[in-house]
Amino acid sequence: MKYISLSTQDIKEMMKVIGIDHLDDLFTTIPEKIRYPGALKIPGPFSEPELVQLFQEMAEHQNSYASLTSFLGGGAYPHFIPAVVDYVSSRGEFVSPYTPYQPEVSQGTLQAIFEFQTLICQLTGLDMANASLYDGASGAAEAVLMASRITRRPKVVLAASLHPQYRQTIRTYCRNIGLILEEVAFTEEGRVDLESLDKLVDNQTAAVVVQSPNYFGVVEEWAPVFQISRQKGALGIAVIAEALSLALLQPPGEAGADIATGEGQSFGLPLAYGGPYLGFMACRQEFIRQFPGRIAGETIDVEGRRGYVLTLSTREQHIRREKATSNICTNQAWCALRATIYLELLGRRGLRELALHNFYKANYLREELSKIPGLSLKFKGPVFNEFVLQLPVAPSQLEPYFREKKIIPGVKLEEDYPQLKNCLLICATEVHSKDQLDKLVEVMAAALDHRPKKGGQS
Amino acid sequence: MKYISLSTQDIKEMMKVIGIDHLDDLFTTIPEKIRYPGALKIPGPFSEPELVQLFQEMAEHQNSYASLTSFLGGGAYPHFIPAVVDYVSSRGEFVSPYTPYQPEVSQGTLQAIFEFQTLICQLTGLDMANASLYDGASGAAEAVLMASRITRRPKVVLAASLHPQYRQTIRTYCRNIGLILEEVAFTEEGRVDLESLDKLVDNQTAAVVVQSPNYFGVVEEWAPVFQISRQKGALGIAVIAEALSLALLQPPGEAGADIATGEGQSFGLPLAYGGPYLGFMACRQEFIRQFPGRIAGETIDVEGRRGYVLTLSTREQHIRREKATSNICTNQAWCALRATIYLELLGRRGLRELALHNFYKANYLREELSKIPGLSLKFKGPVFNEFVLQLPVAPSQLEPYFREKKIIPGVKLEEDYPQLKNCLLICATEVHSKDQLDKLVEVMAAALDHRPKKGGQS
Amino acid sequence: MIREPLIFELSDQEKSAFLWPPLDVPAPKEKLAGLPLRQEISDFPQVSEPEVVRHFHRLSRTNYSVDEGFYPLGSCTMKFNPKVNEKVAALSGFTGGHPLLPEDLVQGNLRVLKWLEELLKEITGMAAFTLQPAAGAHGELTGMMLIRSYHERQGHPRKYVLIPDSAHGTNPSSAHLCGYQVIEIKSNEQGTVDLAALREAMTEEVAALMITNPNTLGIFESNISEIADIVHQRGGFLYMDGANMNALMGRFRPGDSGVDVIHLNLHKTFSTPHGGGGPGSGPVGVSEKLEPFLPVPVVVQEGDRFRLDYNRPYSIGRVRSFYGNFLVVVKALAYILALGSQGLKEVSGIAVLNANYIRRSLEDVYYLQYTTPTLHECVFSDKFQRKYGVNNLDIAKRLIDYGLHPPTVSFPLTVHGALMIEPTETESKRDLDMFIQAMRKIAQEAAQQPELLKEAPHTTYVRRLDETRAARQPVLRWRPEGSDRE
Amino acid sequence: MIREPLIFELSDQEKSAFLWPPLDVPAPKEKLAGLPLRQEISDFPQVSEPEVVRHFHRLSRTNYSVDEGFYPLGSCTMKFNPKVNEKVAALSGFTGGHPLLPEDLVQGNLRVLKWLEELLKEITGMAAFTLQPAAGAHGELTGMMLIRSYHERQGHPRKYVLIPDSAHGTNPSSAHLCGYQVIEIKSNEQGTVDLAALREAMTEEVAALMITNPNTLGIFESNISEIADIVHQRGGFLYMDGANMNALMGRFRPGDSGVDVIHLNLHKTFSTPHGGGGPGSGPVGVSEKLEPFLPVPVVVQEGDRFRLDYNRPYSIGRVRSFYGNFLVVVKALAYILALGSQGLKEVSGIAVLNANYIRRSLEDVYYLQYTTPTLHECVFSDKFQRKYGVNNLDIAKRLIDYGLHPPTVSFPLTVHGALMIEPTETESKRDLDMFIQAMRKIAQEAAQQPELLKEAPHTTYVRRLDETRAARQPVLRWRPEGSDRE
Ligand SMILES: Cc1ncc(COP(=O)(O)O)c(C=O)c1O
Ligand SMILES: Cc1ncc(COP(=O)(O)O)c(C=O)c1O
Repeated sequence: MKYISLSTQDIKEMMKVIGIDHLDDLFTTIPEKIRYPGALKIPGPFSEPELVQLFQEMAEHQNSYASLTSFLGGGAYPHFIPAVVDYVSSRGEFVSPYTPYQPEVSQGTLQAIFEFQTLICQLTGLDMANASLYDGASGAAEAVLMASRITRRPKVVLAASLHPQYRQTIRTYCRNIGLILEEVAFTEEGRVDLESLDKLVDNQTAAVVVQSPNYFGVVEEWAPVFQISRQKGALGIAVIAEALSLALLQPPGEAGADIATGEGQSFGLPLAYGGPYLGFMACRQEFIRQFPGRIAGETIDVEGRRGYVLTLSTREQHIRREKATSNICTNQAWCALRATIYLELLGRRGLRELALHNFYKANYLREELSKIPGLSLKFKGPVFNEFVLQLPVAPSQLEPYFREKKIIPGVKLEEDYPQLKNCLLICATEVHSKDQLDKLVEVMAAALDHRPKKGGQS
Repeated sequence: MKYISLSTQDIKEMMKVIGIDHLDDLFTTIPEKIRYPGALKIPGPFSEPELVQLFQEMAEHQNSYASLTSFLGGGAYPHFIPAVVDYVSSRGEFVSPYTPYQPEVSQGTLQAIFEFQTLICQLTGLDMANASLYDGASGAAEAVLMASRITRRPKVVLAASLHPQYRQTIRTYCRNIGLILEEVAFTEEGRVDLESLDKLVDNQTAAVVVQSPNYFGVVEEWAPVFQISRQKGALGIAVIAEALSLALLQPPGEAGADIATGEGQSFGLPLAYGGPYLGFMACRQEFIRQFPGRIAGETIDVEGRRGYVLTLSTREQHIRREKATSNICTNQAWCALRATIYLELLGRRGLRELALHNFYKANYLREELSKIPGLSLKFKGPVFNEFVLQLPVAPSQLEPYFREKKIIPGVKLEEDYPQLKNCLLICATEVHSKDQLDKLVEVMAAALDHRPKKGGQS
Repeated sequence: MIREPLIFELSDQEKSAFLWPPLDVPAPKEKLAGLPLRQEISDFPQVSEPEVVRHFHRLSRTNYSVDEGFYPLGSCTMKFNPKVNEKVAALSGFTGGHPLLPEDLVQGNLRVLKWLEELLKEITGMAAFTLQPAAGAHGELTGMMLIRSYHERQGHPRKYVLIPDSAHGTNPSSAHLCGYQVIEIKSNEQGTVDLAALREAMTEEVAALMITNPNTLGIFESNISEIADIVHQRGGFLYMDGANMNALMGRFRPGDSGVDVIHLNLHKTFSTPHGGGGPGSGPVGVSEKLEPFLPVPVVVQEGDRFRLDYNRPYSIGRVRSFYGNFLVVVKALAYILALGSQGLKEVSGIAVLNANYIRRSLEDVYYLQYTTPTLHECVFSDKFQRKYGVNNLDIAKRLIDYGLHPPTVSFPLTVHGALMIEPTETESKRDLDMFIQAMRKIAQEAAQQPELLKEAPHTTYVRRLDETRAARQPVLRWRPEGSDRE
Repeated sequence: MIREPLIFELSDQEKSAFLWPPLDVPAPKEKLAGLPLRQEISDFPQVSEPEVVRHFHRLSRTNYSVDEGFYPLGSCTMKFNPKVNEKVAALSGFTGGHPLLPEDLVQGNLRVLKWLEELLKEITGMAAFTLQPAAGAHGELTGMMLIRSYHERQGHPRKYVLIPDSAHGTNPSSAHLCGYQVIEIKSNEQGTVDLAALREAMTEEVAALMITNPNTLGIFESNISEIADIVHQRGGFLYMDGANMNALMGRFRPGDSGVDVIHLNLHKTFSTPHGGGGPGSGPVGVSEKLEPFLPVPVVVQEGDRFRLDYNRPYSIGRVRSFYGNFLVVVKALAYILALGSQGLKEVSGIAVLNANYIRRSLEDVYYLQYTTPTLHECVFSDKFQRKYGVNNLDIAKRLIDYGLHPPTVSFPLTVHGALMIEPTETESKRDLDMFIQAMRKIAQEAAQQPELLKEAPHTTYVRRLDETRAARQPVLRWRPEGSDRE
């Protein structure tokens, strides 16, 4: 077998050393009656040419979407990935080591994590960050658990405009430890209803969780939200599903957040049908002992040279076991590395410029679409790179027409928000040219024209 | 500019050190009247996203061929490239160094060259090999020059079945130093006409150059050819345009060749519209002083450890200048590295098996095609992975039909060999499935049926 | 060796490594008015492209990796990562798809997911799988949630989870995160679960027993069937940490022996690379009883079409966004298919052979606390060396000087000063022998020149690092010089 | 550090690293009957995939490269290779096309070729280009052949080519290969072509003068126009070795100053990577007079269609198969477009700035034989150090201990003990300063601890190698132990 490096001769010699005659002799501790007798029903072995062909076929099976223009966002964002990110991150030295338990032979990974942590602190305006979490949704859940550990209070208030999948994940995580979740509604503007929030939050509230830009693309005013949480002794958790927005918008730390967490996929990770992505988390220094996840820290070696290690491990499962701040062990280190390369490559100016491009593209599209008779903007609040458009009909009715025009116009919101009937969440980033935006506008108008006469053609 | 690492501040400081006020002050040795005054008419700067899009468009412009099945060979062969070859060879340590002039920091490149040389010796059955030449055609020309230096004779005999481009290149190289080229015809079998050869070669002949498998895919009998050359004191030069054949067929060194040279593209290099490819050359030990190109050799360091260096440089241009055995400096080192990885990955058995697959695929196709009424095999000699099919009409007449069926059936030979009217050179390798071979047979038959009724449809 | 600074220290605000195309839509400043804006991020790096590439190139070269050599980190199954897997996972059809695309456009992706589920079922004998967990610990948590949900449906979630003392730290931690209290089960002298202790601890308040099999000593829990019976009799579930499945493929199917829940680590057994700490993937397999509780969505095959099913009333809900670490799944699928049934069995055979070869070749010089036969790994301790003032960490660090990666030294907690060695099946005899020789040499050095070990490593980019200082005076991020904090 | 054996020493005939699919056509053995067969190749390697990957991974790590750091190899223009170029050159549309595909299917490829030709014309001011030569020396040979063909058409190919003594070795070698005798022209005290000597040597038997500009001392040949006049007056051609074009882009166009033939090195000036010694690409530009002689085929644009023209009666013929090192051309085109006109000018400006900064920073400690202002490189010598018994090679080797690549030490021959330093434009001030400091330190060491230099390098995978032994007792290939040869 091509991944095995022993010859038959080697195997013989080694068996002799061990004192056995057959490989099966090594497995005698498995009682015979439960030893698997047959051969597993697994196809193969596939040779490499067959494997490549097979996967190419599966990859192309859906590749129809390569020829489509998609305006899907909603927690996963199409962004250009510079060649350097792939090039550098694919080096075997980065791809193939384990978690850096032996720092003397892992400085590359560790220094990169340290830089990642710094970048996340700079982006969020908070004091400390960890080495990564699984993704934005589980990161949000970890933040909620962290707040509950810190405050020892039983209730958590989630913005209804928090990504539905994040809310569901928080729900799954919280159910078993008896945390009570409440939701605060959004206003006409599409923002958290501050009055309701003020009423909901009390001295039993562990945390208030608000996303910005929220699931509708609307940029929240974080400061008043976190003022409310702070007044009631609850923690303010800022969730950022589109990390790029941090380059343009007020950082949550500055706005009073205690914890910021989110999804870093926008920083150099492909859409990849949902993963692997990159959960990130930052918090105020004072919460250091309750912070989940791996953390790299600076130290010196015996010769006094600067170096990096995994640190504060007394929070972690391998030391504290059931008392750990989290069970996380393997995280998304390589994804964090990609984000680090991406951010350092774009730099301060490049990242800002990109955020502005996203902003202007989406707002251009929003404005142009809103000019079409029959369409309206569901929310008036300012948006970053996505927004909600209300159609006069159910978007599914127009779908065949859009498909014919090779467009996926956005995410249908009604499933997750029954009150948002006929609403589409539409995202535009730097990958969309003005021509593509204009085409969406044109096709949208045509689709509406089309409809009364007989719905979409097939 | 993103590839420049100085800030304006850096530039200022450095100019101060030098004692100038402006970068232009550095160019005062260019007389003003010839200093270029304006701005070059060069588009750009293109940002990376624009660049990627532009090149994607150009690459796709022809990508129509991705959906075609091609049976083109004739000096460039479609072969499967294992993932390891791309993965390993793309490491910056292999891609971005210069020629290994400083061996202490270039052992990776040097050891790989040493292994490459060994592999080429093993494949060709000769004593020594160099680090690479530009390609098969210029390699053949270098071999001819080498033979002329060794023998100091004025004539060279080329097989007419030597790749036309190789013959043209030899012609270009030889013209200026007064070498006389003669061609020896091929037999009905498609092999070198030994009788004519025997007559042509005399004591003025520096070398006899024969390719096998030759341009028609026919496997030559090298031994009698080199017997003739040896008898007349001429050198026998074996040319191999399909290097894979060396895994199956008698190595030229064993058959009496003095020099073997050829094209190594089949060993892990993509078709790439003709380049970069990989010239290789091997020879008998006695010709060491006249051997062209870089050579790595084994030695020891001051501590007695084994190491590798570029050696025998007194043959080379940077020492011998106009008396060098060749002017070659930069060669195709990275391509040779890829070949080394490829060969070591496939190994003895894998390479042999691949050669057999090529043989059987091409011979299956040949047999099936020859069953179609109206078609005939031009040559009866045994073939490796390509062969010549004679059609009843000019292949160009059938071209539109083939195109419609998404097939490029082969290389038309008439341009290079007017006597081979209506002949197609057809290649099949491991990349062609039986289905694809059968489809060619089917389409070929249909094309012929089609023709009388009105030629191809468009 | 040139010392590579932090990128922030190379930064100069006038350099730039990346250029965006000009914006092609109108950009009136006033549009920004309604937004809570920030300034450009101060002290954010700004360097050139050559500087970024060299920065990471140089950093990378200070890393040891599986591509470089032997990496016998016990429990981590650091096997060679086949390169074709990276290639197929990089196909644009896989990397380019948005997770919310309509199902008819992502049939290939769904097929990949479903196919891997089916293969994992076959390998483990479980009834169903979810691929959503992002890592082993995430799988553990998911698995515990399934169990809890089941018990809840029966009216009572129960209170405790039993876990052997030798377990990986994530096990108790995951159980705890799921709202359970952990009861530790002491191992017996053979290093396996003590049946008597288990019987005693196993009450109707116990939701599950979590065991690792082979356990973290590399020992197969031969009484697995009895264990299952004991647990089941009290209505509990048997959770198996399948991180060590590499020892068992083709030889033992947990699902056939009463295991109710298992998680696998694709980034161990199925060769997807560790990436310096992830991304991983921790699929969870369950028995039929627990299938209704799997997280949403579930991939459903209907004829030759695939769809995502959200209509699962008993489901625990979502454990993350979207559908798991999809590209990791692609790699694992490619791996399994490249091996086939025979290949998988060969993997476990050779992995166990290699471990036993090392065990046999070192047992005279390193102390073996448990002499029970082991499978894919062997756990020595520093007991023989302690008398020279040398501990397992010193031995580990000294190995680095020999160009090798150390074994695991931080657990199992049941072995004081553990050296937990897992060679995996991909190593050559030459590399194994190199390791054995180095370990034997080190055993000598420990007696003769203990300071050589205590001061090791000597040859690395940094030498032994002060971990205490890092934890006591945490510096967790760079700040510009002269800034007021830290 | 683990010493990596030759692959042959790892080989074991029962291992295997690659599997082919089963053959899907009939394979009757007797079909092979007519063929002169060989046995399977004895001693050919046979290892596993992990072994191959590790072999090359480990080997690679013993290499210094531009991705790692400063590489001031004079005349070689070792600049950073932008990564996007690799990406676009790897597009399957470019890598997948067979060179004999019908022209209508390769319009994109032909456009790439034509576009680069046009841009090179603009950069150099030449009338036409061929992209076929595979490297600089191949370009030189091609260029000389063009000149010779022209002269031949005039009735007489002429006999001599004039070449300054400081020229790169490929120049005389290429001229010779083309059937010319070389007459060396001595440089004057400024390090440039001596006009008087040139006038004297320039007869009607001289086919061409080959000069490098800026020459190998980094000095611009200010009299280029006069030189051209002298050569042209006798019916000769002025050949310019354009390998140093990096110093001139946007500032001087050879074609405007009487240069008749030029070759460029895409793998220097235009940033395509050197690959440890190629593949390169050495396009040749010519004046109108010589255009008819260009090698076939020539890419011709007609409207928005491109085709390959073989009908060129004056052509020298083919210089290689197909159309040049196409993928290298793709990278160079991407590079030029990424820079644009301004960027190219900035390149030459900063390249020259960097060189002069180094020159200025070292001229007090290293001897500068020629004080003429230089452009993109500066050539010191070991004259100051020789009194300590230290030569340029010792200095070079010592630099390696500082983590830096040495400069060129093998030429120009006009400077005894040369240290030819070319930093290129992509280096940061930090890296330049690191080099300067190291060089200054080494100058000190030369005086105080010369043996430190003579024994250098100390820190590498192998230390100083015995080159004499390699040449005297050549071992040019591996042979199995006990084999009868070598
Ligand atoms: C036995 C065992 N269980 C669980 C885990 C946790 O897996 P992960 O790191 O993927 O969360 C590990 C990994 O270290 C392990 O070795
Ligand atoms: C000045 C000069 N001319 C010619 C050459 C030859 O170029 P190549 O190595 O590409 O053949 C070089 C490269 O070293 C050079 O520096």
